Amino acid sequence: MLTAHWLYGITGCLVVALGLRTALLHALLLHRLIGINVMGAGVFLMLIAVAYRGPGVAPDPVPHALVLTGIVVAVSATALALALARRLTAEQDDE
Amino acid sequence: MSELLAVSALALILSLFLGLLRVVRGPGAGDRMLAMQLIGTTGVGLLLLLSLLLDQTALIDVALILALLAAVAAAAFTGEELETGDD
Amino acid sequence: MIEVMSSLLIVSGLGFYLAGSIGLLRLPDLYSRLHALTKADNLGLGLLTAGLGLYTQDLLIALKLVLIWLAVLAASAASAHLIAQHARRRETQS
Amino acid sequence: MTTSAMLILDILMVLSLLSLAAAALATSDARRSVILFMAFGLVLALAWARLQAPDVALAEAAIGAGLSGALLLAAVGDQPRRALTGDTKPVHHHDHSNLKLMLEWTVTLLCIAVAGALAWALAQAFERAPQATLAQAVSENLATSGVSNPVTAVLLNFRAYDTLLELAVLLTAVLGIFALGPARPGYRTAGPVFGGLVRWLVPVLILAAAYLLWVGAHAPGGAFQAGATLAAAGVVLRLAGQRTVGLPQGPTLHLVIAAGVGTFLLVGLSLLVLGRPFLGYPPAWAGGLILLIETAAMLAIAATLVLAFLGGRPQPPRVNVTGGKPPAASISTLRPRSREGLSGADVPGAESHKHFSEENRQC
Repeated sequence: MLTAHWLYGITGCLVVALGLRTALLHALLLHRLIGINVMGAGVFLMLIAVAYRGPGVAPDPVPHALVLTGIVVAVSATALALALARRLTAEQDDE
Repeated sequence: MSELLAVSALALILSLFLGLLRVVRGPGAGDRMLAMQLIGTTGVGLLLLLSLLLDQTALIDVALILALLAAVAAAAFTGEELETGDD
Repeated sequence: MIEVMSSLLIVSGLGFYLAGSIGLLRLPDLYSRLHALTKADNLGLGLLTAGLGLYTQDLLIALKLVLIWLAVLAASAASAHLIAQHARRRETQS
Repeated sequence: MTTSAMLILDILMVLSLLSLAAAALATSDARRSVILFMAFGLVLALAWARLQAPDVALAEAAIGAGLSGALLLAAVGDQPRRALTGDTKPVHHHDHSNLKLMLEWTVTLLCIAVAGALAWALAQAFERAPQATLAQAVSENLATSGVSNPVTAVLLNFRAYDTLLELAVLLTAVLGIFALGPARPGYRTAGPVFGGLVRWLVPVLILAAAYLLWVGAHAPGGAFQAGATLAAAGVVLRLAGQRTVGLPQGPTLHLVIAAGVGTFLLVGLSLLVLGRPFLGYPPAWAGGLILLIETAAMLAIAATLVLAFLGGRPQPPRVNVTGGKPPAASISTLRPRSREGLSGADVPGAESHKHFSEENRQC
């Protein structure tokens, strides 16, 4: 019985729920953004947990590649969102 | 010896957990960043232990990157931004 | 013999780590916590890398371990200074 | 003994992850939230290491624990207590507290349902036999891929299309950031301690990036990790008050940003002309072609992430002289700029001279 992948996988599910709740409910843009990032991290946890094959066995490389791509895309999407938020503030200040 | 490594890893994650308590508690942002430095160093130690325990030499590279990027995070925290206009 | 030596080094390194973490939790303010932090960085990781290097008996890995220790040493000294300076500046401003 | 120690380690790790995620999202203080999120990223990197995903751990150590924290911290410092951190257009109906409570409960229940559905999907995935997955196909074809690290083989050979499109996504993000206006004003010039840190950290980060790029063919590493590490060097330079942060200016910069997608397409189309499938490398050349694409991708990723940290189009050294700017830039250049911006604007050599004198003062 491999417990590690269940442990991390279920944690992933819970982290997704936590992030999703903040992304939907929080009033502040930055917190929503962090919520979305946390949600992404939860998905990554699930994927890596699925790839895990137990100690001493080579894990599945395909989810690893997916997560690697996901991390880089997430950070650039966050940067774009932050730039948008900054522009939004500047526009509101001008009014 | 692998028992010793496993128990050491356990001790380090306990140490990390204690450091995390300080990150959560604060009270100031400076206290949190200081605690981040400590858990960064603890993370480096844990990665080194795991690299031997799981027989994955690559984790030593991860430890190096983590050590270098911890300094980047501290620099980002303390960097003083210039004012935009002259207000 | 080497195994005993490396175990001893690793365990004493862990002691400094735990002392650092407990100090970070128990000491009253930022500046005294700074003091706890340096023990973990310098001695904790130093002893741990020494122990692990001795254990692996691999020159390349031992070299990398020394490199990591030096990086952490230099980085943490600078960043602890910067964080304390930052906190001090905040204090004097307000 | 070892297994039970590992089990306790796993439980502590998982508990840290959950409590850090909850704490980061529960607080309404932006800076606290960001620092807790950085701690979350750090523990996540350890979790990837524990789950034998060293490639992912490398990327997370560089991005999750470092770069994205720097990005968010810069954003917090950017607009203190404003749109990002103070309230903008209200999302909640402040005056209808009953309605708000109902909304909160509905969303919470929805999130619990999502978690349940995900757990069910996870159980399905775990039940599938490992042989039925793509892992088998990867290990069977690894010998012809040109590299021996399976993750690099998937990213740059078997699923090269995905990586090409990912680089296109990054390019789109940069274009979006460019379109939104000029970069933030930058940082005060580093003091002696920070200056000392920069002097060794930047070269070491660049060396580490080169190492990761090279080692990626046969061990964990590759373009993404190397690009992120290289970007960290740029971020440090920026934080130390450097304006150009080592990025090239003008058309060369555009070339670097497009290098990832461009090289990828060029290789793919050349192969088409030679009668091979798009991005179907001949096994004999695969190693070299992958290294070529990865080098270009590393430069593009690093430039993208540094520009993401700048938060906009980098300011040209001479703002006033060049005409015909796009509207967004001209609006902002009309505004009174900081003293540094003005002094650097008129005299072309002023910028470099200023840095030089400041460097001298540090010594």
